[in-house]
Amino acid sequence: MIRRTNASKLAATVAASLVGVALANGAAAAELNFSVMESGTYDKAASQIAAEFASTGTDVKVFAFPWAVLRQNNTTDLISGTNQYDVMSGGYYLADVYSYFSTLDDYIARDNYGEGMIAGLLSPGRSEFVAGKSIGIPYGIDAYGLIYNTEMLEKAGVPPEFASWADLAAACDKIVAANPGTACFSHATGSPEQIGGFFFSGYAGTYISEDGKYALDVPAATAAAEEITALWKYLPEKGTALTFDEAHQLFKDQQVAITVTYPSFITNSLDAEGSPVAGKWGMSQFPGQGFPWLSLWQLFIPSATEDKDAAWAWIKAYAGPENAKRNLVEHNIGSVWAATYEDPELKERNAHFWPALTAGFAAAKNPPLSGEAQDLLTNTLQDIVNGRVSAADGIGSVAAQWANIPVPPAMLEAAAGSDLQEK
Amino acid sequence: MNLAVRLGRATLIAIALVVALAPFVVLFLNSLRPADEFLSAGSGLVPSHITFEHYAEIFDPRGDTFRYLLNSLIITTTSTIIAVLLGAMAAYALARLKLPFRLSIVIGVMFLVIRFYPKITVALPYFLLMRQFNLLDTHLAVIIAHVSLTVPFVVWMLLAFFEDFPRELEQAAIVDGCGPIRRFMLIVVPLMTPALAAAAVLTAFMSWNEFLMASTVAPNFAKTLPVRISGFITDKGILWGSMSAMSSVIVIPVALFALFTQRYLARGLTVGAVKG
Amino acid sequence: MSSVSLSSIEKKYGEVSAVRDLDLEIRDGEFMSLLGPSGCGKTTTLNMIAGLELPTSGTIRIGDRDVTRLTAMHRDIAMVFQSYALYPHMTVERNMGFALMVRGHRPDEIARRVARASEMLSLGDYLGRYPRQLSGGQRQRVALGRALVREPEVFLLDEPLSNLDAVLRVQTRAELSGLFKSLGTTAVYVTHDQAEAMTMSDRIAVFSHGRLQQVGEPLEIYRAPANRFVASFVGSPPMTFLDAVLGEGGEIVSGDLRLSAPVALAGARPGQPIVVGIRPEDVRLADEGLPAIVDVIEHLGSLQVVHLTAAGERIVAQLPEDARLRRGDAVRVRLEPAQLYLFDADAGASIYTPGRNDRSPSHTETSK
Amino acid sequence: MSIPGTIPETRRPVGLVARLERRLGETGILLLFLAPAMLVIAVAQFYPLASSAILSFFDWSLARSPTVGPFIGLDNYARTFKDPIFAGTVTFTIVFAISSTLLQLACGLGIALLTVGESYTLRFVRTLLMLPMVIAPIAVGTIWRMILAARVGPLNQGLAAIGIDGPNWLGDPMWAAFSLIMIDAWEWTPFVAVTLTAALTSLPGDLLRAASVDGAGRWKSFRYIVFPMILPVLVLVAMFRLIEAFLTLDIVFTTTAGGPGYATHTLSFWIYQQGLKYFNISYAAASSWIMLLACVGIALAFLAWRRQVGKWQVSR
Repeated sequence: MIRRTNASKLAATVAASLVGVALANGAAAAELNFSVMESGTYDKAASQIAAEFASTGTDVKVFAFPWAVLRQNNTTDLISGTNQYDVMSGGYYLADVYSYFSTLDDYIARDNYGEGMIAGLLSPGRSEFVAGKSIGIPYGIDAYGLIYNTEMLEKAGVPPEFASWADLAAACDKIVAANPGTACFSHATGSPEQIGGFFFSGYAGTYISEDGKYALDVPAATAAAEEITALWKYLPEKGTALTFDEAHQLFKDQQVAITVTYPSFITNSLDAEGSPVAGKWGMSQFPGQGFPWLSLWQLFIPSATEDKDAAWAWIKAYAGPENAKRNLVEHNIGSVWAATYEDPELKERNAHFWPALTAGFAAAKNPPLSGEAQDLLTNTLQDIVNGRVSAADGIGSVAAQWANIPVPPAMLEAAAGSDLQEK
Repeated sequence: MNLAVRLGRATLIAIALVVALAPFVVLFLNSLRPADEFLSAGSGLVPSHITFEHYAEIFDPRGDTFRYLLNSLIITTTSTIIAVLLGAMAAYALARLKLPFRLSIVIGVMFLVIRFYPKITVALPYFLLMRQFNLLDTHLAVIIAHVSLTVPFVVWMLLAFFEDFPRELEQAAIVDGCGPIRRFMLIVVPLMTPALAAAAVLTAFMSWNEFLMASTVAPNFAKTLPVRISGFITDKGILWGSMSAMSSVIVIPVALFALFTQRYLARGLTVGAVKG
Repeated sequence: MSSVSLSSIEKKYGEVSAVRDLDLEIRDGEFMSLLGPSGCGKTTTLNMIAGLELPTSGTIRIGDRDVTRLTAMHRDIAMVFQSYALYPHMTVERNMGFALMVRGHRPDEIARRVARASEMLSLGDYLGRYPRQLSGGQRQRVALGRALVREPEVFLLDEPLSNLDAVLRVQTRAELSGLFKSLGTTAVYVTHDQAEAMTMSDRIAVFSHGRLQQVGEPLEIYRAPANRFVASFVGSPPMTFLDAVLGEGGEIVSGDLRLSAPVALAGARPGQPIVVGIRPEDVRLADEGLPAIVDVIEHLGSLQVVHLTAAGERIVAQLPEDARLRRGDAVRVRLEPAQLYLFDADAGASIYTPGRNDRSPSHTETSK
Repeated sequence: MSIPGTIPETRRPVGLVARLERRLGETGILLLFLAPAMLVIAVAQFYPLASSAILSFFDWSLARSPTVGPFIGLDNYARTFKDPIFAGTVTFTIVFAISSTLLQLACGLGIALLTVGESYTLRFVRTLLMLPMVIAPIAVGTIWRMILAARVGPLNQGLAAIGIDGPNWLGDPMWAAFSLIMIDAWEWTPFVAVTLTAALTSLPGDLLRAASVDGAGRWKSFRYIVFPMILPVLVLVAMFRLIEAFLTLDIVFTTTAGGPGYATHTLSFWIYQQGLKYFNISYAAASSWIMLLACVGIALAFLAWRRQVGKWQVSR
């Protein structure tokens, strides 16, 4: 399951560790340390490209960690001043530490880098900015999607189009009735933060007040939370603590008609040889008045990185258009380059879900929330759907406590850019 | 005891054994289970067939497990040796020093208090301190933390031991011409071997198993095995197979070690409560 | 070999004085016993000589060196402990040679001295054994041997016989006595057993409550005790004490009992309260004398200890076994005035003792 | 027979060590012995502890600024007490710690009474029963997360085999809390058992024989003789377990991660999140000092109780 990166290359010796890794930076001229998620996709691609990149004279060491650990390590590395990683992978949840990254506007302008990228990706609210300057270079895009089993939906006579979560809940009744012994949908309910995907799409309001504080449109948010609570009834039995893998397995085993997930996590395996649902699935656009949760992996160069030119060169190799198709085909990394989606061969092969997928990319956003603010929201949503607190009380509590959490300046920019600040 | 009582007792013991040991069995069986059997219901307690793929995976020569294993070994051994040595010296000094104002007792209690506060309180400032010393992510940072956590145990245990240490034996050594250093090295330490062994066993377990401090100051290069485990819980799912295999690697040697060092372990654990 | 001299020694633990105002001269080559009940300061005194404890004030000299502030390791003394304090993890040989090793002696020198000492103590067969493989008596000899190999200026012995059984103790007492006589080294011997002190010592220092009561040769201590405490502590069975007053004309009156005073007590005024001490062996049966009733008889084999009531007072007598007595028998006893001990009733200081008044030692015959 | 009176020249201990010992003196050396341990503890425990106390009066989030912010007095503490999540966390922690401790004491005492004895079998059984305690708490969490997986875990499958529909162990807030209590009890009951076994073993055998001669039955001799005599140990064990349960962190990480929602946030876990995830250093410091003082309070209360029930030992 766990695909290790070409980790022998990290062969960080025990001695080096004893001496202190801070020293390692001194030799950065010919060496770059790259932190990336350990997923069997991003990290594998990184190792592959690093091997090719060695010909430029720069040895890229790939450090791969699971998401939570990666986030923690990156943050810790920056604020502790350890400065171990020269290029980091991450997303908007690093907002707390944006100030530790260097701006890349000069490089972007010099190489006219954004040309050919999916429209709007290099703008605030989608990729990361500090004081109007770009700091994050996108390399992998994904947006929450709704993947359905064609047969099971047809049996119930339900068209795969849902305007809202309430809509889906209504459809669920029919789906369950038509497919006895199954449940309506599965989701990674055990990952506490993933419930955010339902909220962000179900809630049409803003997240930051006019005066720059975290704020919610409480009635709208409460309604969204209630919709999610209602929907939770249609999870499989004992299905409130599933991992993505478990949720996907239920879909593949046709125990559920729908799975709510990040498409890149699952689409490859659904069409794989021997898949019981091959040819029997489709993807529909995400319900709700809000936005599908964007997952935009970006590369950052910490200010402390010494050889920024080499780091930029690595970014271009890893995130640039040259390897985009291969990354997509071999590792299912969502390409950020518009051209990839015009590839006739790929377009045809993926006709059953690409339209919904690319539509999702266009609509997807990140919520302008720091980790602390987002955790407060998603944990409370979990409490709401599990009946520990009512939707009104829970949302009220989030709104009250958000007032105490400072908004990182970058989040203000993002919120403005993605139209999520109150005007 | 009549038969009914004996049978009842045996039954209860059997139940206790099952409850205590079943999780180990589950862990070990899961580490041998094919990956595709983790996600579907009805795969049963015993794997359909046994595979070593998870062990092969975590011990992939290109992987880091060997490094983590080595880290754990280095940190545990070094911490244990240092903690036992420093602890024995400190306990000896506390037992023999005639300090004013019952200072010995105050210091002794100070050692004890370390057991009573949340380690999370010190984890963060300690992280900042190590950052200042440029020691983040080094073995040394973890070792210092582990020594500071275990030395109090050692001191406390050995203080109880020194209360029983025959005073005349040391007086004899003084008359024979030994100052404190030689008394300690030539008389006290050799006679304390069982107590030192108990302290060492306990310290080794604590260091090998410790998670919080290790994860705080050594996220990467100096990462230990327990810290690695938490990494198998990924955002996509739990890598059950690898996690079971890795947990087995952490747990099974310790369990075996515990079987052999049971006496010392029990002594080390109980000396505080039963004697104090 | 050296003399040991303690002058104006005071030892306090906090507010409590363990030893007060102690002046004691132990002569070169002398075997000196420190005798007293537990808690009297004798062991503290020994530890101060050893250097295991430092006096609060005063001076200690060994030979011509002032060692008051030296710790034990720098004094040239050897010590035998009550528990023997053998190192359990060392063989007999290493136990005996340890001090020499610490002091940097050459291995052949150590071997030679250990061999000699073990020969003297018949330990040759046990050199390879560990202490726990030895009997109590053997351990005691190893402890002694460990001191002997040191060839120190002074030997210090802290109740070395108290952990032996009764028979072995008497036997070892004699051996030890002989050994130290032949060594001729100064030895200080702490004991609470007056018989050990009496039989082994050149001189005895009697302690009570942290004070030195009397120093003297054994018989001197016995026959001329300096005060009531010494008289009571030395002698077995112990002396009988009667509260009395001096009557008119040199009489001693204790209840109904009237005894004639041994001599005209100069300066004594009639009516002065005193304490009369009677050694059990000084009480004899006689045809004439004080009428008494036998209360309890303890047979010791060759002797019997008889508890009598005479004129309302209880008196203990030590008599030969040939006096056939039974409980309740009426007898008559005689108390020689010259053998009485008289003490000041308040301070307990001796007013009269048979020994000090230069009586012939024939009185002690009955004590065998 | 006599040893010749040749006095060797060297009457003093020799060598480097001896010189050092003479130079520094007894007290000097002993202080030197004490110093390294004190130093390590001062650096790695007391300094961080003190600096945490100081930081708790400042406003500092490391995420926002690499340097300490302004002095804000007791604001962090005030904020803690107003924080509804903190309050919920405290409630859960108390319920968790007390339930888990009581469960451990009951099971541990039972096991100690069942397995006390010197036979080879009983000793081996005791060793086996000790195992849950010696393994890494973080691994305890992973093992139980596997066992408790609601849909595919062996426990629910086993229950299904005997016709019981097992609960949603980690997915339901109540069951998740119960699961954590159970896991903690599984892990630490051996500690209680080991300690109480030692206490039982150290009871004078004469006493129990005397009790049985006096005609006390099994229950009575336990109730009136054994229990009062092991009570002082039991109290100490309860204190250790209660405080350590209060500090539980590792198993939360790998089983519930505090969830679902905030259902199983222990205090330590919450402080960990505040401090090491959000880097709200000063806020986390204030919370952890509140927790520390609570622990000291618990310890003092237990020690006072221990003195009460241990009075018979004083006059021993």
